[in-house]
Amino acid sequence: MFTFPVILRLVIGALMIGSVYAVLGMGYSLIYKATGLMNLAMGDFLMLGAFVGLTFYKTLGLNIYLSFILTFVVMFIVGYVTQRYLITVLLNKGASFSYIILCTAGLSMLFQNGVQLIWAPFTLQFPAIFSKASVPFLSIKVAPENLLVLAIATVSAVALHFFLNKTRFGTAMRASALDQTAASSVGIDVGLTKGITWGLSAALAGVLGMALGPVYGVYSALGAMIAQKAFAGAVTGGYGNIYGAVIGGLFYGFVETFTAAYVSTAYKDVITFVILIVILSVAPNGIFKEKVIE
Amino acid sequence: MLKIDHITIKFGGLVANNDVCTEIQKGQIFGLIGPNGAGKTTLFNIVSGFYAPTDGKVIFNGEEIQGLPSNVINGKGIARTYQNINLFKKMTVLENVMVGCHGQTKANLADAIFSTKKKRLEEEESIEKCHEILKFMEIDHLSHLKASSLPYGAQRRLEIARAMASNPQLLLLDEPAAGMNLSEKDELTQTILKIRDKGYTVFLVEHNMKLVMRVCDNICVLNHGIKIAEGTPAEIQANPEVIAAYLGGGK
Amino acid sequence: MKTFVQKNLKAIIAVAVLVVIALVLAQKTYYALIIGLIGIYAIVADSLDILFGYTGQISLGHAGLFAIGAYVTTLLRMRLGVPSLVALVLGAIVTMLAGFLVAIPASKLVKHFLSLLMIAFGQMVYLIVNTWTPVTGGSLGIGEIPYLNVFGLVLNSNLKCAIFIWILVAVCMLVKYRIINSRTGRAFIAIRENPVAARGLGIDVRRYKIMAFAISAFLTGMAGGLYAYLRGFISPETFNGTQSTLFMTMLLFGGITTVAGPVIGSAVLLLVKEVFQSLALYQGLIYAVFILIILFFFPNGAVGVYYNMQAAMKKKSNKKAEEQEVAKNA
Amino acid sequence: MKKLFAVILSLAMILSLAACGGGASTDRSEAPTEKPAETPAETPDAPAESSGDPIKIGVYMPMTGTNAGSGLTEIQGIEMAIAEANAAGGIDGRQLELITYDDAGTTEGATKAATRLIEEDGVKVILGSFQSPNVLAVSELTEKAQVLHLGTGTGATWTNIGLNYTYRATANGNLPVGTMVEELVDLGKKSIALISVESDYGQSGRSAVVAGAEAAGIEVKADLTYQSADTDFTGIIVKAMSAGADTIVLYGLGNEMAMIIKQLRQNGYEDLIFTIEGGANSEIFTVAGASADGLVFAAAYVIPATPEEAATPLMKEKLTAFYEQYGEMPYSDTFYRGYDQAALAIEALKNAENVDDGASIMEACKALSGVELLGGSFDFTAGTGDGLTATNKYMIMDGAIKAYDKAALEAWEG
Repeated sequence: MFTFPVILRLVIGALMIGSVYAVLGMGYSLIYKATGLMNLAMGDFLMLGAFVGLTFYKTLGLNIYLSFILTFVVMFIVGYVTQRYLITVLLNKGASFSYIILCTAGLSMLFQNGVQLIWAPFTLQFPAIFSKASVPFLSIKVAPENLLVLAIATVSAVALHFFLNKTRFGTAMRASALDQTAASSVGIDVGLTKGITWGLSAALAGVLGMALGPVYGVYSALGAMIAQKAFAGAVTGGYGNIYGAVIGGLFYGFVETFTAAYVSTAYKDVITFVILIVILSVAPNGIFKEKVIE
Repeated sequence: MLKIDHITIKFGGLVANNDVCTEIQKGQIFGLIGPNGAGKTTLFNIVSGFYAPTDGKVIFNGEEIQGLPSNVINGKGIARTYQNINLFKKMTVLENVMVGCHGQTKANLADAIFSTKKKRLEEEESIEKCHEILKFMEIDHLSHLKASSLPYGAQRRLEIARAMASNPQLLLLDEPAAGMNLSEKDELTQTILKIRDKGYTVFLVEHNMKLVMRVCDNICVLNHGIKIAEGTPAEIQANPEVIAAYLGGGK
Repeated sequence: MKTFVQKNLKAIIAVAVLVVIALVLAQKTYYALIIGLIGIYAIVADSLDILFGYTGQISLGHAGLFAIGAYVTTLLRMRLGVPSLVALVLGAIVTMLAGFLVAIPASKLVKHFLSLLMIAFGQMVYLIVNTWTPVTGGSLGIGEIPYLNVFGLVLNSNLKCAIFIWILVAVCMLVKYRIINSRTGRAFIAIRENPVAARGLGIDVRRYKIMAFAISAFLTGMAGGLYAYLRGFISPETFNGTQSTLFMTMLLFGGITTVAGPVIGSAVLLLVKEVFQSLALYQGLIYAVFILIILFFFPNGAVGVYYNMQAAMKKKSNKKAEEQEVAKNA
Repeated sequence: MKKLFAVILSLAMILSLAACGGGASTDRSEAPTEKPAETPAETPDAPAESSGDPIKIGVYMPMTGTNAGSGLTEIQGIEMAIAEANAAGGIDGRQLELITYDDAGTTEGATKAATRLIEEDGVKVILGSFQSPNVLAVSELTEKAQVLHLGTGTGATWTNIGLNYTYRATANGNLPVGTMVEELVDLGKKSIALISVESDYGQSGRSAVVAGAEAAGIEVKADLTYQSADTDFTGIIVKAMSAGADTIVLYGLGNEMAMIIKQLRQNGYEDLIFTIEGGANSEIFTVAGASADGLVFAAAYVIPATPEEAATPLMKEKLTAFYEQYGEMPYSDTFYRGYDQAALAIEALKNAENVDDGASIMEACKALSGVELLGGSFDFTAGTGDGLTATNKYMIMDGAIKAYDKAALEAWEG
């Protein structure tokens, strides 16, 4: 059980699922960074993206790149609308933090049940994006879709880094997160910035969902467990810190895979949650000691 | 009563208080003044337990209290008000002051659930005591209103009343006159004097010179975290360094 | 101070009316079952009100505590033959200890981190209950749970069990009222309103937060035990994540920091679940829309709406009084 | 304070007085340790049936949640059988009326639905869902209310336990296990690595496979379980593959099993995979696709690609009728189970002396034997609650379900 190829296969498996948690974790940290909020419907943005992508790619038969772009746009709009017309309305009514969380929990139920009615209550097949079923990667065979997810993870991490630090809009987003009143006094349209942040993270989750479609099939509960691990990763890495989310996501990918292989497959998730609770009690600001946004 | 002994505190590179020493006698009104950013509120927060100093001691009635959590320090007899008002908005005026009595009362959870005689007696006593304090602060007629619905001046007085409810020996007032109009300031001056006459020792941080000079027995002046002067109001007004600090914008 | 009854007379009448209607319907075991469940969920909502409504600590993992109460009580009763009432109390005490343990890290955390901790706790309990087959029967659950035997009276029907539950609901409401109107209660509210100021007045914030968790866990554990006795069958999927969201929604719909709020909230939400039973495919959707409507249009819950109406009426009557006065001395 | 306590306690007293007066019926059988005097179970207070009234048949099925797909398909099977019976004049001229409730896949939902069917609707027969814990929970109620209850779960937990009113309208989960073990022996497998899902279905199946394998002298080298919400199985796959067993046996349902098959192939596992009727589930194709080749399983019945490939003429006839009505093949084999359970209920109602008496309907069902339906020939006279004894062997080759063919499998393995 401890030979090199076995360990290698475990490492690659951990990388694959870890990068899924990392990408979704970035979405969590982005939303927290820009709006100080939390979104329990992140997993459902991912699932919705899978269904939307499936409609473009399979039902409408568009080519894969166009489907990806259209899914990105549609999910961006969904994220933007959720923030501008749902969350902001609640905030203006003076709703407290817990009401926002429950609103996103309600949204999550809305998406999961809505999807069952609009599309189907059972698993839909997402046709393979790539011709070959498996591709050699570091001497073992891996599904190309997993490599796609790995690519999406690295690309979006780098892109987000540049976007947040180098572009004008990115700085505006960080400013409005740090101090809303100061940012708006300097002329930043804070409402727009927040809407775009939600739009971006929803689009990111949607594209990720579309990439996972062929691997896991498209069904209403696709995003549920993934979202919890991604949220745990984002917080463990230092909530609000993009690199923290990537590190945290990979961390839980490895914890999960190696616990299953060497400790117990049945209690894999229990152990993962125990580790999360320990980390939350000992170092809530996470590895990167991210400042808690009050 | 309170001895501040070589208190220094650094936030990253910034030295907010640098080797500050001073002392407050019992029954005195002690003023702490200085330009903005002089480290007044930081020193205040160290005394009331919100910050632990990098080094130096705070000795209260002979006991070191620096670094203790603020609820323990309150237990020892130090209560404070806040620069921006920290009232319990959704509670009534009376309830706010009743929370102040928390340290002095003993009824625990079991007393509450079985509503024991001890609890009921204690409740009546504290209600009486709170009404007395509210009368003393002349806001007893508002006792059933929500704290948030009070006018600004009354909210300030409520905060002081709430602090007095935990019968402190030392009362820390953090810029009580901030945002008050002239008549409210005069009333405040009378109130502070009345408090001192009742036996409390007052430690006052304030920008309003008129109030400070009229009320304080002793004054300490901070600038850039360093104590530059100490003494009676008359001495301080004449002290060139103090004038320079205020007029010349510091060194 | 006005006693509990005068102050909340209207709330008590509302609850009493609810109970009388329940009695009329209760002849049928199906309705008795629903009434019993409403009582159980009301107790949980009440306990959540102490933790969230009054102390401001959100919990999205209360189904975990509910499960611990149900399973511990059942296992004590069936595996160790402990008398049913003792098993119920012990179950609640064990849940209180669990609540206490969770509270140690939880009381240090706020908002996001507290929510994540409680979500993780709820998931962990659910997975353990679902996987630890030798003890909890795993996903097969545990059936044939014997009836509750209260001092010799065997509650062998849904109706009798429902009555016992509603007596406990009344006791819980009284306990909550008494805790809130005491020194401890004021400490809870102070912590919710402004923890910094509360600590400055000598309140050990962490200790009281932990106490709030322990009280809430005790009552939720007791409700879990009652659930096991009422249903006679417990299995993991009744204690999953959506159940925790359901508890919070019941509290919010009923209206936090109110006497009758939790009872009304659990009654309405359960009835919505039953009424839309036939529209099966749309049930989940209706539920989700229902939550969103509550959040957007009834932010302070049904009881809040009642108070708003009351306030509006008072304003109108004051305006009328003023007009009369103006008219009189004009 | 005292006033409040008095008010609430008095309220509670009135309630309990009314309750004793009301003489509510006992709801659950009392555990042996505390046997109170058994109050006579009242027959449900449904209005007396006149000859012309429709005969009500109740159904509880998962219509929402992750199992909705199979639930809705089973209802299609039930509706087809009921429609045929009504077209043929119903029973002694009385039409059959279906009342369906969603149990959302939970035991709480199932017992609430069943109580409602018994109490409110006074149904004569209850057709249960394919989830065994729900059938087990409801069997307590139907036993008390003396209402015939036909379940379609395959978990072995609710037959052979002395129930009179609960019968199984499909194959007992342990049956295909025996047939699968025969396939293992037939293909010369000496040891297996077992992967099963942490659910009622998975665990009852797991114990049956372990028992069957040991009886046939096959060593169980690894015995691993996973959670049904998992999506990544790298850990469990690596553990199973390095257990050094001849082959891997999967015991699961739905798309997570298909995911395991796909990820096994991706991780380079080229040998055969054995499973039970999970292999007949269409999700194997939607998720696993081509990597499902080399899957060997045993099941009562299978949904073929087209009606023509059906195994028996009766299956062909029903699948064609389904295809004409819905324009596609059934989503899962629960379609057969739905048809069979409704057909068995109709047979029992036809043979019952008094259609309005639960006990006589039960006796009629107990006496049923040689009833040729989609699952095979049903015979309940043994009194165990199980009606089927035989199941068939299948395999997946070239992306389609085919009859078990040893030579083709050995060729594929070679």
